[in-house]
Formats: sequence, structure tokens, C-alpha cells
Amino acid sequence: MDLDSLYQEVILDHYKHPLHKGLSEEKTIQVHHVNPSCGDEITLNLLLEANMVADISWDGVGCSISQASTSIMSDLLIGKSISEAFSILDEFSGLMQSKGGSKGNEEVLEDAVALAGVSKFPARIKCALLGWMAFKDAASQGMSDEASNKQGEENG
Amino acid sequence: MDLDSLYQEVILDHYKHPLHKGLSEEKTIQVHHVNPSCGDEITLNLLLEANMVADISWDGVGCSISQASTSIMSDLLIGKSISEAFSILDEFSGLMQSKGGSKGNEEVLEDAVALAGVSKFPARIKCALLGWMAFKDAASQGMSDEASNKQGEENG
Amino acid sequence: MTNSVFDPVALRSDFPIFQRTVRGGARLVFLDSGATSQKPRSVLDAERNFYENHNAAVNRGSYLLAEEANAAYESARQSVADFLNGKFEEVIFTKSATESLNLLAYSFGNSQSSSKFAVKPGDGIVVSEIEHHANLIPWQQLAKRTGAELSWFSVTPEGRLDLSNIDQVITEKTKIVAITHQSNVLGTIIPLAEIVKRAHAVGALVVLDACQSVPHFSIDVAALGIDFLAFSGHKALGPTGIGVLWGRSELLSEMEPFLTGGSMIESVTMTDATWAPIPRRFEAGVPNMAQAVGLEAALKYLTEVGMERVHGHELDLTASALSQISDIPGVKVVGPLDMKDRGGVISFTVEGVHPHDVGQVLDSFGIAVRTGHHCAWPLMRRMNVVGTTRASFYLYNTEDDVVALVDGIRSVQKYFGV
Amino acid sequence: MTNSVFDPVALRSDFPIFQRTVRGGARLVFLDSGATSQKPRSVLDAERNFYENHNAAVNRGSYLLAEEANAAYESARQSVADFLNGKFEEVIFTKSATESLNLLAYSFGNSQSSSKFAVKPGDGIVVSEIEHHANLIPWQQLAKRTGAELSWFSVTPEGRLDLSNIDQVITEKTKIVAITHQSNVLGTIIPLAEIVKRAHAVGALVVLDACQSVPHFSIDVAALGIDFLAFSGHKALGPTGIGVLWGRSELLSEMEPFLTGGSMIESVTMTDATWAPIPRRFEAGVPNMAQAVGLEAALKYLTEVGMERVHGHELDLTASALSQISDIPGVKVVGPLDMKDRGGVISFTVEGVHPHDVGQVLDSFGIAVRTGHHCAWPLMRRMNVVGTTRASFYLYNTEDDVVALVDGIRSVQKYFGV
Ligand SMILES: Cc1ncc(COP(=O)(O)O)c(C=O)c1O
Ligand SMILES: Cc1ncc(COP(=O)(O)O)c(C=O)c1O
Repeated sequence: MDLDSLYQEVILDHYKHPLHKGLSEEKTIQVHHVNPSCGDEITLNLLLEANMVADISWDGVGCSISQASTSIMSDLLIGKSISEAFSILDEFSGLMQSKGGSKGNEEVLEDAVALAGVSKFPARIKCALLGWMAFKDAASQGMSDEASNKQGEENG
Repeated sequence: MDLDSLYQEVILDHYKHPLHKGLSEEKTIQVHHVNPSCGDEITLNLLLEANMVADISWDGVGCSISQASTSIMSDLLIGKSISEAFSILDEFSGLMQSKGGSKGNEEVLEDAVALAGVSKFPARIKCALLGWMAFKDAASQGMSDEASNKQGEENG
Repeated sequence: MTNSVFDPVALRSDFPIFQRTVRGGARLVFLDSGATSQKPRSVLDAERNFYENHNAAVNRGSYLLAEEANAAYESARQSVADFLNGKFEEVIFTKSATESLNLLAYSFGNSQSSSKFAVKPGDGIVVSEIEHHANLIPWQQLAKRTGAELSWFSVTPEGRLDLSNIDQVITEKTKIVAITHQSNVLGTIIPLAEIVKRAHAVGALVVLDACQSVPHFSIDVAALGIDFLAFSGHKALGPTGIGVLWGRSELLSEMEPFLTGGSMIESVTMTDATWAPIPRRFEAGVPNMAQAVGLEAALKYLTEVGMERVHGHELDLTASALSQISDIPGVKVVGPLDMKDRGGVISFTVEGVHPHDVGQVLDSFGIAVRTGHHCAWPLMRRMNVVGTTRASFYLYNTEDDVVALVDGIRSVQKYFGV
Repeated sequence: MTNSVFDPVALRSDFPIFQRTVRGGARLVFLDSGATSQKPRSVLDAERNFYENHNAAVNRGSYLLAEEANAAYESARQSVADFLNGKFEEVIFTKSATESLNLLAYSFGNSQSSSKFAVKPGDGIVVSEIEHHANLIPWQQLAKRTGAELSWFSVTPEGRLDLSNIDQVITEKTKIVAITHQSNVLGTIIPLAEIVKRAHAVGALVVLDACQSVPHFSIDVAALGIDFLAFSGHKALGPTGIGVLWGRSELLSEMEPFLTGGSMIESVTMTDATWAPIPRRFEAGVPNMAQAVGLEAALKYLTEVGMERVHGHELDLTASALSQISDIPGVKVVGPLDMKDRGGVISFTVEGVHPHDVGQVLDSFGIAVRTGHHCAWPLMRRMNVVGTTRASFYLYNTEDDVVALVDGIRSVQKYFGV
């Protein structure tokens, strides 16, 4: 059944036992994203240290796909450099657009390949991307803040 | 041919030699009407005297149907009492709504029965009614002016 | 369509879409008519016949096709007027209920300050917590633009409109009361008469969002005593791209236009324009003619089936579904649990499973429901849910559909192990 | 449709309406495509296929039909973007060009005073004397509401836009230049490049009313350098009830919404709302899905025929008609007499016969033309006519239609003895 390709065991596990859920105090930046078509919301705290993703923590409400995807994403990206994280994000976005045509590169995406089936359900792609897009937004803002802080220091 | 039922000789005659066209100075009231769908316009002067239609004069641009109908209308209604004029107007409106089902009551409508064919051409009914509606408006306004003048006098 | 017994199974054959199957060959169990309805063949035929035989721009030509197009379009207007028990010139064709409601808000906003429709600082606009965004945001925006104050009826935990404070909500300052006839989430039908009475007592205008009522039960605008009403054709078996604004003629004929352009004018110069009488004043441009004709066919279809029978059938299905669904452990109905003042919409939550996932599993059995906030986000917060799964019924649904839904919900629970 | 020779007679068989006859069995000579076009079978089939197989509300459901409806609707958006050489998110579906133009005027009017789109007292809005009411009255109203000043290009006696005073018309104060690409009355194609250059030099936005150009020749929004463009589907072989607003994404994404309601929001509380990104921000409510799908089929049909061939064919017919009509004594063409910068629209007057009567007699021969002011009343006054008779050509017209028209005009003169 097609449904099983969507709801892989891994996904249901992450859904029931999400990783890094619960906001940590330590953060460089916080973002809040919503999926206006279903009302799902996520708050994500990102801690950047020397161009590294030092920590991600998050909270929010959402379906199994968005919760599992955010759980997998945070576990996967913590400890990576920002540029590594962005290239993983690109890889994942590509997988989501693949319309079921790709199984995903497990070396890069690890557990996130379990979300490959989502690409066959167009209405769910946004669910799978919710946490990733929040991370992307946070990281971009965090870096530009850092950049302007640096510039401030240099100028000051 | 259907066209000839629309453009009766009488209509083309009135179109080429319209009666009471050219605004007279003597008037109780002046109204201006337009047909917004084709841009035709009419200005009509009405002179009321003791509840009689003492004079109608008019000017304007319009198609053969509107011009002929206004010409016929003015010639027909001058000299009638207002209540007679309104009942002729009702008769004519009824004829226009008849969808080709009526030839019109010649005793009441005289030359205006030549416009019976218009009722088969829904887009032209407004043309045929333009002058009549201007008269109706003028007469209604004229009467209410008179009424309020009278009341003014009585109150004054 | 016969006038004898109501047979939804026979009637389904009038709707071509039920000939197709969905996921993996499943029968289509369409329970999302609250979002949009399916179309009978007669509606599609009417539109096609317009295009194939009478297509021309209305109001604009004196040739035969244009005459026919005009007659078709204005006949549609008369049919809508008859369906609502309103008058011909009181029916304005829009593209949707959303446009109809925005039309009102913008027209009021465009009024001269001397006009009785002008909305001023200190004036009140009243809505409710059950509003669809389409009958909420236009009024929020009007309030913001004019300095008027927005206030609202709240909703009881059961999902009823709370009118206990009606005299504090609708006050002497209230100019507009804009309210939904039947909630698209809860199925609740509001106590309209009481609201109309109070609103008119203080001189306020009543705008009824009838999106969920006009398609489902017989509406008589004169008897309801309201001032304006909006609905969408696509929820009433009609085409997409057509909506209706009905308004009392004495009001409409004094209101400012909304969209401006061709056909709505009396005369135009480079700097100024004057307006045509209603209904044209509110219909700028070449209108959605084919869609109006399609809507006429839809209302004719509904009339031939009989609105009482449509309504009765929906109530039967709803009563059956309501009792079966609320009996499932772990499933909670959001909205009234009894059939009093309630239409054919059921929202529910399944403990431990997000609505989106409920919908997905149901979809795998061919069951089409809607999930999420249903464009009524404030109501979701009020009911303390992130969203719901919603099943909505229409004349083509059957008891088999109810069975499929109830079985489907149990499968959802099994699938997610809750 | 083959890619070999262009054969309008063969192509007519794709348009069901040409199978019917009109008054007294006459062949339909349809010369009113400037008002609305006829529809090829493929457009009607596309709409019907949507309703019969994929009908569901977009943006709202996670079931199969809703996925399919979404895919169909967004594919239509991509097709429009491709047709105009714009981007996906730059295409907003409206109900008509009239709505598209009103959307812009209202959105600008809704802007905060700090916004770059705000229109303030002293700001300038520029139009022209050739405007259709749809691209004139919305700007008159915006000017009135904001205190901005409306000014305009005038028209030469020949029917060309007079740009001799362009630097006085478009000034440093000008914020918006809203102009028609091709006159629906005169056929004139305006010198757009010069206007865009001047407008952008002073920082003004250029709004193009492309109702009469998009259906008739190939448009590349990037190459034209404009900021916004509006057209109606029904004039481009598409269904009624669908229009397009194209706008540069960097502009649209900073603009205030127009219609508010479902699907155009990011989040909503009882008192406030925030907006979704473009294109959704400008598409409140369940959209005209079937009509978007129909428009896609129409643009596909045009693309398969080839816009160059459509345009070339129209120019051939127009050149032929123009020379024959202007040769008839007593007949005066209103608009350019040569083919330079001119599309397939010819307006004319017949001395001694009112346009309405001209149209009526032509109708008796099965010839459908439009008569009156063509929603361009100020232009009529400028050209010193009460109205004109207008013939407009499209891909399905033939040289036989031109012959019928020319013979018809002579018959009009005979009938009225002029
Ligand atoms: C130049 C021009 N602009 C605007 C319009 C308005 O288009 P619609 O009535 O389809 O909104 C038309 C057609 O009527 C037109 O020819
Ligand atoms: C109660 C209610 N109001 C308004 C609307 C808006 O209707 P539409 O999207 O057709 O404009 C809907 C449906 O979506 C509704 O259910």
C-alpha cells in the first residue's frame, strides 16, 4: 500500500519520540514558522558557534510528517558546519521535489531518506519542509546578524 | 424579411423628419437621459399647464428607433391630460414587452404601433423607450414640483 | 429526476465524477462538499451549450448571439432571485462569496461621510468567532481603514453562538452585523432571528454569509428579514468562478460601486463617471456569463430534487454519522452533539493523530475529507484544537459513505496504534 | 492543428459555434472578437474534464482529487507565465481584466503612507484618451480617494497617441502610468517603449492594459519592461470568468492585498491577519479553477497555431478590409488608415445612419459587429462621433467575412437610402 511508503516506521518512531523537541535556552536566534494551509506551527531555536550548528531545539504542533521531519533534521544538522547543513538542506529539497523518482542519498541524508515517499504526496511536501525551512531562515538570519555584528565591531 | 418589421416606413419617415425636435424656451421642466449601453442622449423640455401636456420639445442624438419613437411620442402626447399620457405610456411599454406577440392598439397608440416590431429585438427596446422614459421622468418631476409649489403657496 | 422517493444512489449517476475511482481503484467517497460540491451533468451541459451556441458579450451588441447571451444571463439572474425569493435587480453576480463580502466592505468604505453607509470612528461592526476568514478579514480591514470597532459573539464550548450578551455586543453604535448562517466547521446553525431583531432595533444592517446554508436548505431572504446575503455557486452544484450577492434593492441602489469599468456606468468623462442603476452598477466588465448560466442549471437541479428532500437526506446522514463517530473511543466531535439547529457538517479529532494524518489515511481508502483550520483559525483556537478533520454531506452521499467514514476512522486509529 | 499552412477555414471546425446559423439561416460572420472571442472545443473539453475528473477545492485538501485539482490549477498558472515570459508567482488569477486593474488601484490605495506604493495628494496618475473605461475609472476613483492628480495623453485626429508633450504629461510627480497597449476602438498600437522609458526615468510604475494585445500577438513582459499587465481570458479563446494580472514579483510581494478571505493569509486572529506570499496573497477564496484550466487550454491552442501566424492572418484581413471600407463613399474609418502599428480592429461610421442601425442591418445578414461607444466614451467625444460600428478580427475569420462585411455596409446604405 502506498500509505506505507509515506509512513515509514522511522517516521512514526520520530513522531512518537521526537528528538531535540523542547526549546533550549541557549540560542543565537529564534524563528517561528507556520504552514497557513493547515495551521501547523513551529518555533525553532538555533545556536551558531564559529559557523557551526552548535544546537537546534524546537517546539510546535504538526502532523507526523512535519514532526518527524523536524526531529530528523535537527538530529542530522547539529554538529555540522553551516555550509554542510545548507548542502544537506538542498539535497533534501531536491528529494522532496522528486515526485517519487528518487530514494534519496542515504550517505548525506541518513534517516531523512525515510521521507522519500512524501514526494509522491504533493500536499505533504510542505509538512516535510516546515522544520527545514525554519532552520534555513534561522541560519540565514543568524549569519547576517553575525556579519553585521562583526562589521559593527570592526567599525566601532 | 424581419428587418422590415423593425424599420417600418413610418419609422424611417419620422427618423428623417422628426417632429418637435429642437428645444423650445417654454418649459416647466427639462430632463436629460442617456442610454449608457450605446451612448444615445436626449434632452426633453416639458410644458405642463393645468395637468395637461401643453408642449414637448426635445433634442438629442440617437438611432432611427429612438429618434422616431421620440418624435411619435411627442406628437402623440402633446395636448393630452397627464393621466391620459401616462396610460398611453403604459400601453406602449406593454407593447414593447410583447416579444412580437402584439400589434399594438392603434386607437390608443396611433403611429406608435409602427414600433411593434421593436419588441422582437430585445436590444432595441431601450432605444424605443428612451424618449418615453424621459417624458415619464419629466412629468413625474413636474407634477411633484407643482404639488410642492402648491403646498408652498398654501403653507405660505 | 423523479418526484417520487429520494434515491441518492440513482442521483449519483447524474454526477460524472462518481464514475471514476481514486487511490488504488477505491470508490470515491466524497465528504468535502463543504469546501466545494461536485457538478451534475446538466450544469456542465448548460455551460457548454452557452459557449457552443450563444456566446457573445452581454450588454454590448445588438446582434442575435448577443441578444441570446443577454437573455441567458438575465434569466440566470431571475432564477437566483426566485431561488432566494428576492427580486431580479437585487441579485449581483460576483466571482465568489469572498468577492460578495469584500464588495460590501469596500462599498461601505467608499461611501461619502454623509452617506448612511459610511463607517466612521466609533461605529461598531459585529462578527462572531465562528466566521470563515472570508466573513472576518474584510470587516477587520474595514474597521482598520475607518477607525470603527470590531466586536464579536463568542462561541460556547459546545459550539453554539453565545447570545447571552447580545445587548452588549450589538449596541446603538453598531452599523453592521456580519454573520455566518451555518458554521462550515461545527455545522451549527445560528439563531438568526434573534440577531436580526436586535440588529434592526439599533438600526444596523445584517449581512448573512450563507455559503453553507443556501446549498443545503431552502432560504427565503424576505422571511429572514436580512439586508444582504452572500453565497458561492461552486458549493451549490454550480461552476467555479461564480458567486452571488443579494441585497435589498433600496439599499443597493444607494450604495457606491466596488469594481469600476465597463457596463456599470451611466456616463463617463476623462475625470468623472456616474453609475448605472442596480444590478449593473455592481457588475463591471464582461461578466462570468457561462458560469451564471451554469449556476442557474444547478439551482434548477436542486429545485427539481427539492430542497426539503436535500435537507432531510443530509440530516439523516448526519444523525447517523454523528452517533457512530461520537461512539468511537478516542474520537471527539468538535461542535454540537445533537441534531438541533445543525447542518450536514461534522468536525472531529482523533486522539494521538494529527488531522492531516487522519485525512491521509482516509484518502488511502478513497475517502475525501478536509483537514486543518478550515479557514476559521480563530474558531480553532477557541475550541482548543490545532485543526480538525471535517466530513460534510450533500445530496449525493449515501449511508455507504457514512459506513466507509466510520470504518475509516477505526483504521486510522489502528494504523497509528492509538 | 498542423504546423504547415495557416487555414482559417479548417480551423473554424475547431469552434463549435460556427456550426450554427443565425438570423434566417445566415452563416455566422463573427466580427466582434474585440468584445469576446469564440471558444475552441479543446477549451470546453479541458473545463469539462476538470469538473468530471478532478474537481475539488485547491489549497485545502490532502486527498487525491484535491492534489489533482491543485496540480491542474498551478499548471495553468505556469502556462500563463510561459505565454507571457513571466514567472510562476507573478501570475495572479482574477475574474477579468477589469478586476485585475481594480486590484492594482485598490492595492495601491490600501498602502500605508510609508509604502512606496502609497498614492498621495500631489502625486500624478497618467492615463490616455484611448482608455477603455476599465483602465480609466479605477484610476479616476483612486485619484479622488487619495487627492492625486489624473492627467492623460491625448489622441491625434488620426487616432494616434500624441506623445509630443510626454515630458509634461509624465513628470517627476507621476507615480503610475496606466495605458492600453492596443485601442479596442481604433486598433492603434501605442508607442509603448517611449512611454516605459519616460515613466521609469521618473520612477513611475507602468500598468499595461493588454486586453487587445495578449490575444492577438506575442507578448514578452520582460522585453517590454513594464511593471504590470492585465488581460481577460474570454477575449483569448478562454472561458468567461477568468482574467490575469501579471506583475513583477519584487513589486507584487510588497503590495497590500485586495480581496481578503481564505487562502490568502499567513495567520489570523479575531482582530488581525497577516498575508501569504504571492501569488496566493492576491487570490482569496476558492478560485475559478475550471476557468484557469480552460484558459490554459486556450493559450495552448494559440501557441500551437502560433502567435505569429495569428497576428499575420489578422493583419492580412485588416489590410484588406481597411482598404475596401475606406473606399466606400459615405463611410469614414475612425482611426489610422494605414497598417502601421495597427491591430485587427476597424471602427467606422456610415454617413446618415446611426451605428445602432448599421449593426442591426448587418445582423440581418448574420454579421455580428459591435456598435456604440465601446466602453471608451471619452474617446468618442474626442473623435467627434456619438459612436461607431466596429469590426474586429481573429484567427477564425476569413476573407469571406471581409467580403460579407463590405457588401453588408453597402446594403446598409441602400436600405437607409443614403
Ligand atoms: C482595452 C480593454 N480594456 C479592458 C477591457 C475590459 O475587459 P473585461 O470586460 O473582460 O474585464 C476590454 C474589453 O472589454 C478592453 O477592450
Ligand atoms: C462559511 C463560509 N463562508 C465563506 C466561504 C468562502 O467561499 P468562497 O471561497 O467560495 O468565496 C466559505 C467556503 O470556503 C464558507 O464555508
